[in-house]
Amino acid sequence: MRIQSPGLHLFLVILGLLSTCQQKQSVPQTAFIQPNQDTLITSGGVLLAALNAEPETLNPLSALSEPARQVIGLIFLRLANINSDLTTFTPSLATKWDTLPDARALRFHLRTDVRWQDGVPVTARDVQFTFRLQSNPAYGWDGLPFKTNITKVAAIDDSTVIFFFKHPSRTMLMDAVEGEILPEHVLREMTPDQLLAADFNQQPVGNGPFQLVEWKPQQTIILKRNPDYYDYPRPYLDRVIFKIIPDNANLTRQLLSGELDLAENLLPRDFERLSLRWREGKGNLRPVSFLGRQYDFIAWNLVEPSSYRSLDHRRTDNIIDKLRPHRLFGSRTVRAALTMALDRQRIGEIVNGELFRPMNGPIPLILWAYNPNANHIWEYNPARARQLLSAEGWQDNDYDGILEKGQIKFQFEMLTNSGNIRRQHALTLIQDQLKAIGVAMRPRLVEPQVLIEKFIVPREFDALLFGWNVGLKMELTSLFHSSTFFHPFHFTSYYSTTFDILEDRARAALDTRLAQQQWDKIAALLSEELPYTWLYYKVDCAAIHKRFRNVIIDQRGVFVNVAEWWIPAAERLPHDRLFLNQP
Amino acid sequence: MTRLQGMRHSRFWSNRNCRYGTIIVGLILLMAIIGPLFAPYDPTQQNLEQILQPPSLKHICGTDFYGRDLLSRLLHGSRISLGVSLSATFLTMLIGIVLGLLAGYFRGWLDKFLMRIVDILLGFPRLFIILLIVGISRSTLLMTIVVLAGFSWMEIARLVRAETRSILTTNYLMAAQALGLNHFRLIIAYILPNLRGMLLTSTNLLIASMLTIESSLSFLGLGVNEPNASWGTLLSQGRLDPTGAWWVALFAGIAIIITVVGFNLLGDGLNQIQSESRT
Amino acid sequence: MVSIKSNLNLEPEMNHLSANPILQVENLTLGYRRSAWFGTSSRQQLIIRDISFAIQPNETVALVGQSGVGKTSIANSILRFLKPWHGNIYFLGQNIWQIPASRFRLIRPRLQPIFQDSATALNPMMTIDQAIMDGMKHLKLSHAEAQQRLNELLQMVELEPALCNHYPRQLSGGQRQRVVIARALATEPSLLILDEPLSALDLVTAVQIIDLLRSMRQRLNLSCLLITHDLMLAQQLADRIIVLKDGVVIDSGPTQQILTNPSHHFTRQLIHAAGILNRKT
Amino acid sequence: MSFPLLQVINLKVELIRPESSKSLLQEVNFELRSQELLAVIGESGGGKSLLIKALLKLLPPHFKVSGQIIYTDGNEQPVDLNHLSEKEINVYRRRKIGVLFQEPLSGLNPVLSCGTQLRDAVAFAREVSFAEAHEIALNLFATVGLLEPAAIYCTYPHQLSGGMAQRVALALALAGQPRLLLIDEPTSALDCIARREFMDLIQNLRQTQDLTVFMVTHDFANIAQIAAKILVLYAGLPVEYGDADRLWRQPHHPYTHLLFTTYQTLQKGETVAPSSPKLSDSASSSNGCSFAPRCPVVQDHCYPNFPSYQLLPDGTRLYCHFPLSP
Amino acid sequence: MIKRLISRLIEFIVVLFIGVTIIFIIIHLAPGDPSLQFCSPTAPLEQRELLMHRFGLDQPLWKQYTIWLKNAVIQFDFGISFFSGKQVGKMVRQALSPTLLLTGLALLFGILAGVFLGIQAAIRQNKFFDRFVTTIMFAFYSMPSFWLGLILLQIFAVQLNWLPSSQLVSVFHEQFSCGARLWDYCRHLILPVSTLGLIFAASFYRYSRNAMLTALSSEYILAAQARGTPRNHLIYRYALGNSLLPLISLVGTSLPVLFSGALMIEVVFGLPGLGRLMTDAVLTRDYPVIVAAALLSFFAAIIGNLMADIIYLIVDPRLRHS
Repeated sequence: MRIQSPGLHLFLVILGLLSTCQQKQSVPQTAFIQPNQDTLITSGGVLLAALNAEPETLNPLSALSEPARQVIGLIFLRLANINSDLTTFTPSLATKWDTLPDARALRFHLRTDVRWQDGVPVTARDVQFTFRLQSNPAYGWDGLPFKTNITKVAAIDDSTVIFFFKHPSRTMLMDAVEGEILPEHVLREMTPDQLLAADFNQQPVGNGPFQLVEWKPQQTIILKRNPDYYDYPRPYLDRVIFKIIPDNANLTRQLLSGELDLAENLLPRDFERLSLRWREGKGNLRPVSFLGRQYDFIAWNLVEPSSYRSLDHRRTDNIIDKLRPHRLFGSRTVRAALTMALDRQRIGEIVNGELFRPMNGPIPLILWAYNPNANHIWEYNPARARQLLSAEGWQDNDYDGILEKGQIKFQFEMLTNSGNIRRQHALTLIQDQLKAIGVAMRPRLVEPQVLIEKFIVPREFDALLFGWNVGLKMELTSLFHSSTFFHPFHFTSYYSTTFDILEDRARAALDTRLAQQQWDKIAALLSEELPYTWLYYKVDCAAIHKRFRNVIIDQRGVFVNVAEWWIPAAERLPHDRLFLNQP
Repeated sequence: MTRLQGMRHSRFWSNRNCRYGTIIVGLILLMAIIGPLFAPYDPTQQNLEQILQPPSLKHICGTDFYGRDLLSRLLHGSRISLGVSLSATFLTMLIGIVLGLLAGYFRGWLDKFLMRIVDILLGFPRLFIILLIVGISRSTLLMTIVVLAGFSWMEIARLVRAETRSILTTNYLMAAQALGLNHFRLIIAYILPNLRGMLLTSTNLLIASMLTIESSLSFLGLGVNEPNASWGTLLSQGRLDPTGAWWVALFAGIAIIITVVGFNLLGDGLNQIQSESRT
Repeated sequence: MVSIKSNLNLEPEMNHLSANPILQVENLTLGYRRSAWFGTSSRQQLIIRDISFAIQPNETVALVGQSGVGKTSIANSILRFLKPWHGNIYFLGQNIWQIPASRFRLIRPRLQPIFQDSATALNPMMTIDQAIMDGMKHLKLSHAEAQQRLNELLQMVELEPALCNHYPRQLSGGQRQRVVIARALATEPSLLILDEPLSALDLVTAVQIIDLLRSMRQRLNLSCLLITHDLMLAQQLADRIIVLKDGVVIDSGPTQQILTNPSHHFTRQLIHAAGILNRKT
Repeated sequence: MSFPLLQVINLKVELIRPESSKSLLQEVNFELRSQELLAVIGESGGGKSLLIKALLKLLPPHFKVSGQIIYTDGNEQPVDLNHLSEKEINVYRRRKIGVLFQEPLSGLNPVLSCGTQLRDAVAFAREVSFAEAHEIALNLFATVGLLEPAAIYCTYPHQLSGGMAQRVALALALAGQPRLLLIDEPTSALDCIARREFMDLIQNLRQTQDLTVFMVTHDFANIAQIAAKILVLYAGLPVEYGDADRLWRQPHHPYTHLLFTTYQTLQKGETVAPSSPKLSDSASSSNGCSFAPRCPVVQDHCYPNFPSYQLLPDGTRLYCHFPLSP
Repeated sequence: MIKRLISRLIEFIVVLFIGVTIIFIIIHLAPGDPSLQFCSPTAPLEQRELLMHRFGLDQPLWKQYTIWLKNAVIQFDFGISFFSGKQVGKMVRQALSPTLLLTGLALLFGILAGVFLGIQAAIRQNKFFDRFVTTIMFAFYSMPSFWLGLILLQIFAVQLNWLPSSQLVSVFHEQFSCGARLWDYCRHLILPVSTLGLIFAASFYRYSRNAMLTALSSEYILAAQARGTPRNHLIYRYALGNSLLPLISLVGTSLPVLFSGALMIEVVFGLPGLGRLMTDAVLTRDYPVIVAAALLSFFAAIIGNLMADIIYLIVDPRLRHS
């Protein structure tokens, strides 16, 4: 389970989707918790799980892709784990923590009975060493922004460690706890170059519930129970076996032919088929859906690409008067008209089945600051859209089916990354719906790498169908704040002083009620100005074999409490018994 | 037509392979030319109520993800697929013959140089180049044709070179040289006509392989982009959900196979006639 | 390379040369390299050692010897297909192996070969009239003149004009050989090289071709180099005979003199083998 | 003493085409006594090699061979080869009749050395072990006049000269110690000296191996002394068949006369007067005498109707309306 | 003869050198910046410069090339992968074995089936067997390989559930007994090998049938028949020897296909291999892996041709004593 870095990881979205046609889905319920009916818990059994891509490394410091993080989560421990409400934490390596008098430091008391795989006890020096690597940019840890607010980490004695902060903030605990703890005795003298090519990446020494047994590239990763795990009876499962299946059709086939116990990111049609079979009582895979961590949107480039090109990035004062608004999407009414021309509910249903929630504002649904009625909702009304456009001077004088104003024709290119089938479907549907109101949109698929380097960073595009992977920290600075104008994520070139003031106030407010008011104002402002047209918020889905008990799956991920999962002896499958009495 | 007179029409028709081959190829070309006029629906018109319907009376070949009728997409697609394959084959034959003749006729360094280029290109991993091109440029039809031709002219060049070298050793070529004819005349009047048999057969086989490769290219993302489709794109769309919508890929696959079998039959038939007429 | 000076009565024949012979071959040496299996040094095989002879205008010389002795290689080196190791060949006063290929190409029409296997001497994909027309290409005639000359040639080699648009494979052996001759004559050659012209034909057709060649020689005052192993054919056509054995000229002289009193036992053996009834016996 | 080894009684070969069937060889009757040599001469394409293949039933299925081919081997009783099954005739092909085709080089397997081919043929034909067959092969090479048999043993067909290839093919034909040897134009590819040597070889083989020879040839040099009988084929019809020396001195059929007189004048070295009517090669298709258009003594009667069969007192068989009287 | 071999070797090295140089230049010119792979765009600028420097991407192109060449040619060290930090040489070797296993078996199956059926069809020319098998082989020759794979998967893996639908070995491979392990390998390989094998078989069928037909109609077979050799002796001892010769050059030229042809099958059947490694490398612009894989496929193509020539020389006596 992984708290996202403060910046919403753009490339994560792409990387996760890099392998052919792989998508996240979600369904109306918030979370799935399967109650623990039977009292007598028996250990033993094997979990067969699917990964959509091969993890590039199992070293927490250099891991980037989602699969890598999921496996690392089972091998390494953190100081504390976040709860499903995404604000409070439960103790893990640290038993308890308290803030020191001047409220700019946190003291953690560690467990003394936790050992690394090779028997060496886990001490505060490991936590101090881990911070030293995490905060050093040379090691290239992608969670670095979490640690910018931390000045020093001191290990008082073997079981207490203190984090010192520059200035107090709401997220001190979240910043301190972020990131798995690394074994100091293994990685002590490693320089960044050595670490990159170290064997540790392929044979990690961890302290978590499971440890690596075997990793066959492009095939399987096999973890076995950590014999001297501090929380003795757990983990109940003997083995967790990850099968690497990049091809979605392949994944579906294996699910249907019973070769998998757990899989996530299913296509809507497959998920519906599984749910149908489950409702009829035939299948033994229980479908699970929960609000995910992704949403899709159309980003309108508010600035004419040629004018942005000529801008000098160093002098950031009075940028507004140098930039010419986009010939099409410069005006707010045009953007509103285009939003009203799209039947977003229908697109959502076709592309995602029911695995989506409508989204009308910038605040992600799973974060505390989300207030549905704060957003201004533009309902689907093509006639109204056509009126707005003609009011803006866009008529179809030469009856060629495309509006024009003066000699500018209302035609543009909408880009998305190739290899993502559902976005390609959405693009085709949008093209069709825009054609109805006389807007000619040409869809274009571009390879992810090229999309970022050639179109997004230099902002050489008109419109972009894209998606964000939501971080658990509530902030929109890197998307719309003027301070991050030249930041790669700020590609709509949105600039508004009111937004700047509101967000500064919201982030500074320690009292949640006050912060909520500011976020509501922001939501109203952005859903009015529409730098984005938000399409839908995805509901993730997964399927878990019915024989597993005490399973918790929610937006934090699928492998949240794998240590707790167990299989009643009666329901064991043949391959569950293979490892019963082995160490 | 006097030149073809040597291959009397009856012998062409009596050869079973030729007969079936011409019938199939004729039907396919007919379908490509007039098919789109008979398409029951507009191939790009989406119809969101009819998504992924299995083959039924209304939609003989069923519908795809956007509810578009697959039969009409197949008919329109045939024009694109055949167009791409035929023009790619033409380009390949052009390059292959010219370079093969040059290498075969003017021996010495030119021959060595061209053959080394062939070796290099043969060794090139095709997939790698395709993926890069998909990455770099907008994948237009022209780009697909160029890529297709770029990868298959080497075999033809080698065939033509080998055949030219064997013709150089024949008596009639030496006699022609003794007549003092210039190189151009020798190549055009003496070498090229004698390659005709081999070229006819390899053209047919080439068209067949072009169709197959075109479908793999679309599978990798290079090819026709929305909203129109070629057989290749239909195949790759079908591939995404094989367990569910089996009909999307099935009919496109069958269409490709029938066309390719047709051209192969024609190729083999011509080959038989060619070898019979030589004895 | 050891040059075996032939000890036979060669000298008298050389000195009565007229001013400019059509073809002059001076101590020509030919051979080929056989690359043995896996690189033991490739053996060099000499087949023609230091041969000299000349052909006067309007004279037919027969080169006689067993098959495999290298007669065809001599023809090929004259036609500039096979590079000789030593010696030079003068045709119409020019050393054909010294002048550049482009210039030699211009005088090639004056030197026409007629091969043994008529089946492969004609382009299978070209009709008869086009094949013969190719012979006249260098004369740059207008279409009418060319057509008229074509009919003349066909009539001369006794071929029905109706055969014009046939393909070579539709003709018999004899007819094909006539077309080859017609094509050769189309170029107004001054030297014809006939390499075993009749051995593929049966007797009756062969006799007709002999008669055709003989009349052609007088009418167009051609000089010919006849290459054959059959002295009977040489007797019919040749003015002079040169006998080859093991790459060396062992006997040469006017036809009657060679046939009546051969000076070398191999020649006698050749005469006997050819079945020529020696008038003396 | 000689006995009739091979008797062919009105052999007819037709080419069966879906639309029409064309007869290529008809009315062939001859008799070959043991240790004799029958020479078959005539135009190329007259059906000579077809006859050889017909004798051994080697023609592909779309040819129909009718008539009787009686083969009597000394003591056994006569057998009609034409009506034997493939298996039975194989026995005759293996042990009784050897055949030597026109293109000697193409009759040898290019990828096997000459020796191995011969050894296999001998081992198979005579059912002996490979070692024994090796010995037999070596002296077979010697009997066919090859100078160093051991060297020839491991050479490959493409390394042989025309003459040597001819002899290796002959050795292969003799692998099964045949009594009858069929030879198809052995000398057309050879030069005259090699041709003479080959003819001498055949002669002494007839004595030493007690061999009967059926030879198709173009070479008329001393044909009268070598052959016992001569069969002249023209366009599939045996126009003349009789004793060799009587035919050589005064041929009755105009075509035979034309052939022999032309050759005799060539031998004397005189120039041959071209035959008067312009010789056109296109054979006539009607069922009249096919030699008519080229026949110097042709009369109107010859064109329409089929030449009549005549048996002359001296035993010569003839197909001609107006044979030349001596 | 030796001279010819040496000149071929020199050519081989030159071609290899030029080919790899071209690839090295092309991938560097292609858009898409590898550094994006191993650090997020939001990372501070100097972090990205640091990583660029570590991978030597900040040096001019020709310098990078010389360094790579020095490592690759001298110590056979192909550097480390940008994406996962593993040794590229090890990665390619690991990916190579499943690919070779798959394509090797498929080629073997293809040759055996293709040649056997080709000969039987040639012997029974124009009978029912010949026409039936020829039409089927036509269909396989013209079928896109992934399409055939999908159909077989659909029938055998999903509907009938006889065979596993992906991966090279089942996850419990280590727990099986030795025999069961072998059986596990077979079960996983049956479908992919038969798919690729059928495609190979189709092309070998065509060649061997034609070669056999020409051999059977040649003169020396008639001469052997005239010597009374029985029919199957003729076919298998005489005609077969000659008709197998042209197949050797065909096998030689199909070596490069061993690498590229398997990609589709690897993706459809979820098998690990060079094809998939190559695709991922190109998508993530992992330059060292791309160059190493390309070098390998070059090597195979040229070795294939060279071997075909050499075997042809050894087997065909006509060339040996030219």
